[in-house]
Amino acid sequence: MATKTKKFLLVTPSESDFLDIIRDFVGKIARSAGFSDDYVSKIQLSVDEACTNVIRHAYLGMKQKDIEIRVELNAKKLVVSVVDRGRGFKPESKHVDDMEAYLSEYRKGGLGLHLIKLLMDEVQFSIHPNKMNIITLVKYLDDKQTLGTKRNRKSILEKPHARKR
Amino acid sequence: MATKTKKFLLVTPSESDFLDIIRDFVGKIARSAGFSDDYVSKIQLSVDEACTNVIRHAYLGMKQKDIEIRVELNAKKLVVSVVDRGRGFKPESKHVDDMEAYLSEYRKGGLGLHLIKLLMDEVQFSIHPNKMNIITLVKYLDDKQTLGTKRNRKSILEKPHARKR
Amino acid sequence: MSEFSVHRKDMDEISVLNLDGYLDAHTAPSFEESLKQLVDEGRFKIIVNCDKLAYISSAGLGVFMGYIEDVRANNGDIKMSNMSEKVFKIFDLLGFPSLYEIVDEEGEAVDKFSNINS
Amino acid sequence: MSEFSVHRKDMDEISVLNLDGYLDAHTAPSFEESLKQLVDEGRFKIIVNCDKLAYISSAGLGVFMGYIEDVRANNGDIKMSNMSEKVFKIFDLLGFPSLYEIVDEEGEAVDKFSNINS
Ligand SMILES: Nc1ncnc2c1ncn2[C@@H]1O[C@H](COP(=O)(O)OP(=O)(O)O)[C@@H](O)[C@H]1O
Ligand SMILES: Nc1ncnc2c1ncn2[C@@H]1O[C@H](COP(=O)(O)OP(=O)(O)O)[C@@H](O)[C@H]1O
Repeated sequence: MATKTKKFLLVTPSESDFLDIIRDFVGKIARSAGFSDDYVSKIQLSVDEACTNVIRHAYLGMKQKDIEIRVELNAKKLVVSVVDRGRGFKPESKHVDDMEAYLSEYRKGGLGLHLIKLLMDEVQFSIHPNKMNIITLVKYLDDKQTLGTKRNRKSILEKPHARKR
Repeated sequence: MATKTKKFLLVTPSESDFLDIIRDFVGKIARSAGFSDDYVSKIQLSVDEACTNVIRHAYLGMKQKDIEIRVELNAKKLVVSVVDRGRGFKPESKHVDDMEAYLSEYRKGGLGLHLIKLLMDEVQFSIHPNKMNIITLVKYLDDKQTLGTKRNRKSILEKPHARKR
Repeated sequence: MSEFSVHRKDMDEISVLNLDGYLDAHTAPSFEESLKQLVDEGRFKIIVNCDKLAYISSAGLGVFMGYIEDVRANNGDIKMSNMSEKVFKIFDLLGFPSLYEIVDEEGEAVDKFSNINS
Repeated sequence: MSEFSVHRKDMDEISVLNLDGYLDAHTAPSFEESLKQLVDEGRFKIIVNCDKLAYISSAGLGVFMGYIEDVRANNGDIKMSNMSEKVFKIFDLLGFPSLYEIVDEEGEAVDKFSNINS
């Protein structure tokens, strides 16, 4: 793969029907960049989460709107921007600080942005309500992420797997 | 699927590396529209041929250019437009009239547009060299194409399969 | 469209939901429907067998979160089994193993429900 | 990127190329290289086994066209075998069965080459 930046664009209607097209698109590019299966999965899930947010929140469920996924790939990193032209939001107010507290509240949603932040190397927001809202996800192509080493099944939160009852 | 038209757009660099991304994209949309596997394959191959032409001919092999694939889907038909901004061509001069004569010349290329015309219901060209060249491929969603009936292995050219030597 | 299906199997008091395919925002409602059905029927001892679950996003995780409180309040539980490494990683990343029982094999989950009964 | 590979097997005078995956404009050069290698070695009795060939576009068909004349001029042939229904349809649509011998099983193609020899 040349060192020049390669650019891709995918636009679909803002409907959950097409999340698999989006995951495949991003997955194929990430794989062609040399990311290990493990990292391809992380990138796919992050992009799915960002697009699910556009479908659910940006246009309040209206289906005649678009999701735009821009991908830029070079020798160093993969950058995916998910763009909507909906109502926008305040990303800093959506932070999940304490996962333990979160789980104890049995909340049903609010995990998408948290997941994205855990899975990607960098996450940026550019919010201009009803003009253009962009979430930019960055993953670096370092050795670790392209080697495809198998991690242990050890919790990164270092807790026992089975809950005592 | 609603009767309103759904629009999709995919842009990739004009390199053959990404033909599989293009085939998957178009294939997934065609499948979601209800086309049988047989027709999904026909649509994928036609779009591959049109994009291969852009890669090989439109920009004379230059890689820093784009291929644009626009898809429109409604209850009646699937319309795929492959767009380039390259040197253009005269579609009418590229017609293969006589397949038998063609084969007897052992020519290596020149089958792409012929295949597209055989596989799709309608093919239109809009050529504006170095501005915008569009080949538009149409497939109708009638019963035949969505039922997925198995055809016979009979040659549509009605010739014996094995060549006498 | 994401491919996904749920197959239900009842064994005495226990119900097993076998998830197959991709659990995302598009398919989560179908899983939710299956869980709701069990709760409506008063069947609270639930095993979700993830053997064929290829993918899960937070929309799928949300379905588990939406029913666990209710199920436990009725002396039941949602236990998960047969998770692939890939799917487990996501549950694990979010700390779900501290809230849910995730076992290797469906049989173990059955045993755990039975031990509570005895 | 399209997945494609060619595996070669030599049996006396005959060489078999097993195609696996997607033969398109991206992967056609790899198939062309394999055919060229055979021709360079003077091996003109060629069977292309398409058992694992999932897809072919005109870029792949062009490779066959590019070598058939040369191969036949050297008393050889390119025969194809084990084609899926899907791939055969494309060859058929373009009338290739009138120019190339396409048989169901590799063994038949071997026999046909042997009959010529005897
Ligand atoms: N593209 C978007 N447009 C509008 N609001 C958004 C967008 N993305 C996220 N949000 C807001 O951020 C909140 C948190 O998102 P997330 O962490 O993915 O959880 P969930 O979608 O389950 O609520 C959402 O509930 C929504 O209010
Ligand atoms: N997008 C395009 N831009 C420029 N020329 C094109 C384009 N598409 C087709 N052509 C011209 O039409 C010819 C026939 O195309 P085709 O039937 O696909 O066969 P092949 O690509 O094998 O030559 C090409 O050789 C080329 O000259």
